[in-house]
Amino acid sequence: MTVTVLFFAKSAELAGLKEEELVAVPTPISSKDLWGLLLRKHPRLLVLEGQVVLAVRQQYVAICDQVLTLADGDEVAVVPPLSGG
Amino acid sequence: MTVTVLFFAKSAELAGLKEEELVAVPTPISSKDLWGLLLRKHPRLLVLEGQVVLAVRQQYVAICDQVLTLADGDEVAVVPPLSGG
Amino acid sequence: MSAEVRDVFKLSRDWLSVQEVVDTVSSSSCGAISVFIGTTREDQVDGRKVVGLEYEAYESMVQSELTKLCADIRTRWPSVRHVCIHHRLGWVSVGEASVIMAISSPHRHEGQQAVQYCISQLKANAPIWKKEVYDNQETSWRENSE
Amino acid sequence: MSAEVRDVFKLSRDWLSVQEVVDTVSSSSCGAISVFIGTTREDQVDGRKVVGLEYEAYESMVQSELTKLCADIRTRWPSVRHVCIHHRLGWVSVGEASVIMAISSPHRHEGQQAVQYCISQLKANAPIWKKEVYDNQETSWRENSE
Repeated sequence: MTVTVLFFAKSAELAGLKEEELVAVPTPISSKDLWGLLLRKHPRLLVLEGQVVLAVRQQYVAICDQVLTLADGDEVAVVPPLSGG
Repeated sequence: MTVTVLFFAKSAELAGLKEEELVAVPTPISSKDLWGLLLRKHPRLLVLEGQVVLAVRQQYVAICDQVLTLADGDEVAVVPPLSGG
Repeated sequence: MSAEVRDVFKLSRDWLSVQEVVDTVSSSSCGAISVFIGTTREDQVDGRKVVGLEYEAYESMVQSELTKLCADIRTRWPSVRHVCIHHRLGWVSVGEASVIMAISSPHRHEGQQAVQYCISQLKANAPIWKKEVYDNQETSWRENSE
Repeated sequence: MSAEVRDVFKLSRDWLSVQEVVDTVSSSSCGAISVFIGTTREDQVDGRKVVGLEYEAYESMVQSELTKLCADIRTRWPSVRHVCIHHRLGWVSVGEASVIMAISSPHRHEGQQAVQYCISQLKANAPIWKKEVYDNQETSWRENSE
């Protein structure tokens, strides 16, 4: 599958971009393995490990064994610790 | 003593005035007796009995045996149930 | 950061401005402004419709009661910075604000608690009265239940 | 009295207007409008002075998270009438509002509780981020503690 990855806040600074297409993503895939794919492309994201979660189709997903079923065009966001308000 | 009596809200409607001088008020006097003097001048205030308090020099005083020492020019207010806000 | 704090009260026969009340408590040392606005509700009472409220006050004593109230608030929540309370007098139509209060504080919890306390104590202790005015011209003095 | 209720959200790069947020929730069936304003505090962090904050958001997901939050609020406090939340994005100078929320309700207690819950949940769940910008040009991404 090809998904669109959005980077926000510190993750955008570390990755050096705000958005990219991620191609040939296997599905189903655990959120941990999806995070692993992102780390391989952007090793500097490692400093966020343990603090970051993902959002898949605008739903928060912890980085764990949870299995995700992805479709072409799905939006995946890297979500560092929130600080709104 | 001569004190200035202020009437507010329903007490002003019942007394038919907002302010008057009350002359020859004995001092010390209990708040109950002071209320009694006001009732003699304005018998229609009786409908407020049990709900009203006084304010003497801008301090609330329940109608009871509490003894007040008055001075000439003191301000006494009739305070029906509050409804600010 | 200066130690100056402000307690500002206004009894007004004009429309109340929430912007003015908020600006009065604004402080660069504070991260939170908590605000309460009391408005005239369109009530039905015994089949009569409320069209507005008529407020009156023992004005000088309102000032002294609110001064006491602010001192009390500052004892309970010492980090409270500025307090501003505007209250309408005279005629207030349905839908208009009768009271606006704002409190600034470094963090939000103390300000939110202080505003709740402030409106409860104002209703209990400030010598202010309102009568409801109905669409059939009748009126009725209200009494705060709390 | 109509059954219509409004949930209004705005992400704005301009100055936020408390009057606009309050007007959005105003209702003649309500006696209370509870408001919270979050402002940028002039902090000292490790000897550096905060001059402002830079906000960014996952805008479409903010809308969906706030929609869920309002549904949650209406389940907890069914008498809540209208909810309006405006949040700044981009550069916010010290002293300016970064978030303004207002909730109208027939009586004050439910609205005051709902506003406290609303700001706590917004901070916990809305995908919004800020970095502090210091007088020496350094920056630091923040993290809500709650």
